[in-house]
Amino acid sequence: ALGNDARADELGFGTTPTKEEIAKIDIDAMPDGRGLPEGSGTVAKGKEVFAEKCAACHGENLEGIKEAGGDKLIGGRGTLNTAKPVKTIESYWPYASTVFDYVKRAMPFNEPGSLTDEEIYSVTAYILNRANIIKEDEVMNAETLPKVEMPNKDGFIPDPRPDVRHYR
Amino acid sequence: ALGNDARADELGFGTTPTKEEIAKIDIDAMPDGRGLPEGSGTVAKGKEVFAEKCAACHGENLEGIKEAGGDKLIGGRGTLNTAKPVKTIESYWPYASTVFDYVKRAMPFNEPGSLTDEEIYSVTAYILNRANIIKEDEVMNAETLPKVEMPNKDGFIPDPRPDVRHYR
Amino acid sequence: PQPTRRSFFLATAAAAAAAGTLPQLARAEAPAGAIEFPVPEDPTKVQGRLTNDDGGYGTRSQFETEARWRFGTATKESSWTMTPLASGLGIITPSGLHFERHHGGIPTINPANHSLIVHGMCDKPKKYTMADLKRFPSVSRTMFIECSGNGLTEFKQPTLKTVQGTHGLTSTSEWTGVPLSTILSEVGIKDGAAWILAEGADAAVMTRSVPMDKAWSDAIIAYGQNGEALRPEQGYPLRLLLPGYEGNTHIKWLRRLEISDKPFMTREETSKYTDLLADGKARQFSMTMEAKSVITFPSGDMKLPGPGFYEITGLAWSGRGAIRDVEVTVDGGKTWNLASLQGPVLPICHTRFRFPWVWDGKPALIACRCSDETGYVQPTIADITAVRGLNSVYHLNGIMAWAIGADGSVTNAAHQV
Amino acid sequence: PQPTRRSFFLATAAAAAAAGTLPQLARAEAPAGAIEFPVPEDPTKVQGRLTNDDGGYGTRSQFETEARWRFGTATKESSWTMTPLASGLGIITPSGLHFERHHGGIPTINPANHSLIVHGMCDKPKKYTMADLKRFPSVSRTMFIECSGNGLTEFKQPTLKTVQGTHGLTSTSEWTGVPLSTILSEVGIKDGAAWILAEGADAAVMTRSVPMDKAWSDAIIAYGQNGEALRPEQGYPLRLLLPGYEGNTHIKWLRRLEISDKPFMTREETSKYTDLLADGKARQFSMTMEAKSVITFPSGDMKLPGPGFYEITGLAWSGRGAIRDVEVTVDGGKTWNLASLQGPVLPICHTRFRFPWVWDGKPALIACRCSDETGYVQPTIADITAVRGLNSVYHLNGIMAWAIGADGSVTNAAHQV
Ligand code: HEC
Ligand code: HEC
Ligand SMILES: [Ca+2]
Ligand SMILES: [Ca+2]
Ligand SMILES: [Ca+2]
Ligand SMILES: [Ca+2]
Ligand SMILES: [Ca+2]
Ligand SMILES: [Ca+2]
Ligand SMILES: [Co+2]
Ligand SMILES: [Co+2]
Repeated sequence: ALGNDARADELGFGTTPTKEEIAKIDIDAMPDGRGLPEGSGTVAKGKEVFAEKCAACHGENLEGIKEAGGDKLIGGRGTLNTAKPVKTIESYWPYASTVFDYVKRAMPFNEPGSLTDEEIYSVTAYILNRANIIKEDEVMNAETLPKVEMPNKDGFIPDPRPDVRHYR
Repeated sequence: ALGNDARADELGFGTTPTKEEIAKIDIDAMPDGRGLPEGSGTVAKGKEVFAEKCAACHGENLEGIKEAGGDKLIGGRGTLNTAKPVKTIESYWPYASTVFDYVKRAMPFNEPGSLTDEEIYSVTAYILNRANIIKEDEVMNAETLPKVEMPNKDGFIPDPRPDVRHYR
Repeated sequence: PQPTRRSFFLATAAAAAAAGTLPQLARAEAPAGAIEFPVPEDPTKVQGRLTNDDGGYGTRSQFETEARWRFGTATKESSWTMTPLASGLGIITPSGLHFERHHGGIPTINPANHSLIVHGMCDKPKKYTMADLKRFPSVSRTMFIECSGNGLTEFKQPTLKTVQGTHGLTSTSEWTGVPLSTILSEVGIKDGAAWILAEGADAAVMTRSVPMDKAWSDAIIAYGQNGEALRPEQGYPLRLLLPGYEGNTHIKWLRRLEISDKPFMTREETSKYTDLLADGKARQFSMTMEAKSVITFPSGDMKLPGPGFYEITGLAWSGRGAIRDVEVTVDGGKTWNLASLQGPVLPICHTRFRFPWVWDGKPALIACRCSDETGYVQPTIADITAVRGLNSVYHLNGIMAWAIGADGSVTNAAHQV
Repeated sequence: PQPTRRSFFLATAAAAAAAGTLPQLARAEAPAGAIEFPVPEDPTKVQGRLTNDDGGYGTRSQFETEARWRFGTATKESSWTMTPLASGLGIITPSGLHFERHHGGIPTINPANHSLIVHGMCDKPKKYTMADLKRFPSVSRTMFIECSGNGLTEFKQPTLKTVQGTHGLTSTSEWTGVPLSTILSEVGIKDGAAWILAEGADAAVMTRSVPMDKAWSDAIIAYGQNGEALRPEQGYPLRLLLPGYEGNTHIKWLRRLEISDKPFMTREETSKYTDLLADGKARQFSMTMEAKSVITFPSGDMKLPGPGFYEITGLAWSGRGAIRDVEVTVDGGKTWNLASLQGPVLPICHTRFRFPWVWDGKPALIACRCSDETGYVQPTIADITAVRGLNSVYHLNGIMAWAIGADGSVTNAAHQV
């Protein structure tokens, strides 16, 4: 439609991305499992991956290494309502999918995006096992991971602010 | 006065400059002669100064040298109301003081502020003489320079804008 | 593997020397953002630098030294820098001094190879090149962005010395881009869509979930900052702007928007950027930056030369709209006086306030508090921690105070007003 | 005797190479204002540049190339550069791209050695250091400065190709400084004072006479620009601002104000910056920049890729106050349509306008005209030359038109609307 009322219409710039173009960057994983890729991983394999690709920054016992900036990944249960809360995957993270999602996009820090999906499932399984969230023989994949119940799954509430209500 | 009403008072920051401090930078010369320094200059001396310090950029005949950026300084009388107006000291400038003032502050372009007051009076005299505004034997100083009548002294009018009066 | 500022300058001097054009170096090195030029004894007696010999894009004076300050995180890839608010003037932050928060360093992106893909719960997924995006109607808005971690060191006690450290994670620019609503109309949003994942093209592939109503209301896909392209540190070539939301949500180097029914629960909105309360529960999606203000002059680590008149000045801002008023106290909160606001007072924008003061030379406690157009009044830090406890990291918008000693020295007096 | 941009860069590369840190150079040289960094194939797979390795003051992207353009005057000391308006966004001009007009180059001034002396017809002459001036109450104002020579090539016929050439002698910044009225109060003006000489500390020792009523009303002695110190090209460390007056009067590197009863009749207000009429008389002290507007997109030397939707955009400004409206024609002046104005619309400030347009692919003549809060409507160039003749150099604020060819090419069509 020509003429200056065309703004009401669709402008239509841009192109239609191919499925492959979308798939290549549609890397997120959601709590209900949407976005999780095929493949699977084991705790045993994850132990190897972790030792080789993660331990240098996060510590052999997942305790974190301050100087490397690698966060502590496990522990801290029961500390959230104390004066010294320890926030880790184990104590704080509400969804297991976030471990897969974040490792896939950002870890290992020195080689982001370098792991295979199998390695990511595995290292996720390993961390969750070391966090006493899944058993040693549990296999992580698009079906099992969303079913993992995280200790702090009910730990989040919506934002009630303004919570200090001084009004004029 | 302390208290937040002090803004109505004088704040008093800054210091009082000495007479010398002011004199050092109070270099302007006004049409009525205020600001013109002691000393004087002749056309003859000005001819020498011009040849040595000005001609390279303004031309031996004060005709201007385009590539040097040095303006044409004389000529152009009677052209202001034509299709090719030639604006020079001779044809356009309303006050002789401006020649002294400008040369003192900005010329010679490659060594601004390097001339003595005598040199400036002299080169001013020389330009005015070449412009057929003063005679060859006239001496320029704080008394004579303001009395020089420039050809275009009545050439300027106040700004009447808005001169195109389309209003809504 | 990049030339540092230092190697950059030294090399310049060396090359100039080689070319026989070495300027008289007054000092070893010009500050970042400047080039060292010789300083003539009398600038009226020699011609100055040649016009446009800077290549047509100027630099600041070699005598200006303020710089962003990096918080000492373990890595320089995941780190942040703070704007030197103390030297700020007016409301615009110079683009070179805009605060930063990176999680994977600053990517260098060729805009010709960059695109934004919009997909998910929509009728027509789209891929936009930068040229495509610039075809759409555009909008500009002068607006602050504040990191919700601004002030995190001050929750429990006064910690950092300067206002740059306590408040420097906020900056204001004039941003330009395409309203996100235009793009949502173009792709045709499906029923039930409620959240959008915004994703960056940096090494952290940074992601946040954005509520759909925010996306429709005032979000902007920005390519411009202060009259030119975004700066690399601010997301060049493309950044999502969510006016009034915490800085982390303004995804930089934006490459993807996925429309969904649910939030994506990314690491940045679960592990980070959630507000842990005393009872162990944590608030999530606490997006809005509430009204806040701070005195930038006089401020920490300065020294007043002596009693007399000073213009107290600072900034106020609110993620909920325009600042309505700013009050200043010079007696530790006993009395509060209205400051004058520099116009135009824009919604969701730094607002400069000024207040005349005559210091009598005795110890003084100064502070400011603002209110915004919703009527909300900036609370004290104690008010906030009374409700939220001491374990929160984000969203500290409490009143900041500075103590002035009899010797004119200014120190952090957070919690004292 | 200064390092050029080119030697600057080449040296950097050489030094980086020497240090074994040579980035993969995609091109020989980064544009002015940028540093060349290596471009990774996939920025999500490698960490980006380290935070604050730029020394705490950032630079623009190496992919942004717009620059000021120098008009080919005989010398580079007395010359001018024009702002690349075509790539501008919003209303702020990046400080590095602010237009310039120098008469003696750009002096390098150490602010510690700079002072302003105020003297003449006053009770208490004063000398102010920069520190003194910063003690006074300050004010900020976002405002355009336009050289009255802007457009001088277009009086008789269309001449320059781009909007940078035809209109680039105008820029907008947020300026900060001391109201001149404050200083006048401090020194105590004597009866009969009517003019002030403002004088710069550059090699031209630039001077203009300023009417006393302007000095009292809204003049500012500015030390700040866009949130930081003035840029050297804009008068660092001190500049006089006379809102709405021609740019030449905004004396840079300000060192002296002399109060007098009469104007000083300096070269810049007699030989130059006077408007010669057809009858040989010349207007003097024609200070105000009248309402003006120009379309910056599409504009000269661009090429539209094909028929379809375009957002026409541009700038409007008036030295007499706020812009009231901007109209756009796409049919050579037959019909005019209101454009939308980007808020806030500030007095004496660039105002961004936008107008949606669907180009049918046929040759078109587009133009804009504005009106300001006084009701004054921007005239045609013919209107102006009908009154003033063709010998004026300054103050051309007539309507500018662009012709769009069937092939999408855009050319200067001044005088055609
Ligand atoms: C070279 C150092 C390094 C290596 C190797 C590394 N990490 Fe990290 N990791 C980091 C840093 C630094 C962060 C914090 C990044 C940030 O906050 O921006 C981090 C954060 C994390 C987090 C988020 C923690 C939280 O509480 O939010 C997880 C999970 C994680 N890493 C897992 C891994 C895994 C799994 C690997 C190996 C596959 C790995 N990391 C390898 C340095 C490293
Ligand atoms: C190295 C070149 C150079 C030299 C030497 C030089 N000038 Fe100039 N002169 C210029 C330039 C360039 C301009 C224009 C400057 C501008 O417009 O910013 C100029 C302008 C002038 C003007 C103003 C003309 C007008 O129409 O506005 C006068 C008068 C003048 N010069 C006089 C002198 C005198 C007298 C001397 C010697 C004492 C001198 N000049 C030496 C280059 C030079
Ligand atoms: Ca997805
Ligand atoms: Ca004088
Ligand atoms: Ca500074
Ligand atoms: Ca939050
Ligand atoms: Ca650009
Ligand atoms: Ca004029
Ligand atoms: Co309370
Ligand atoms: Co008419």
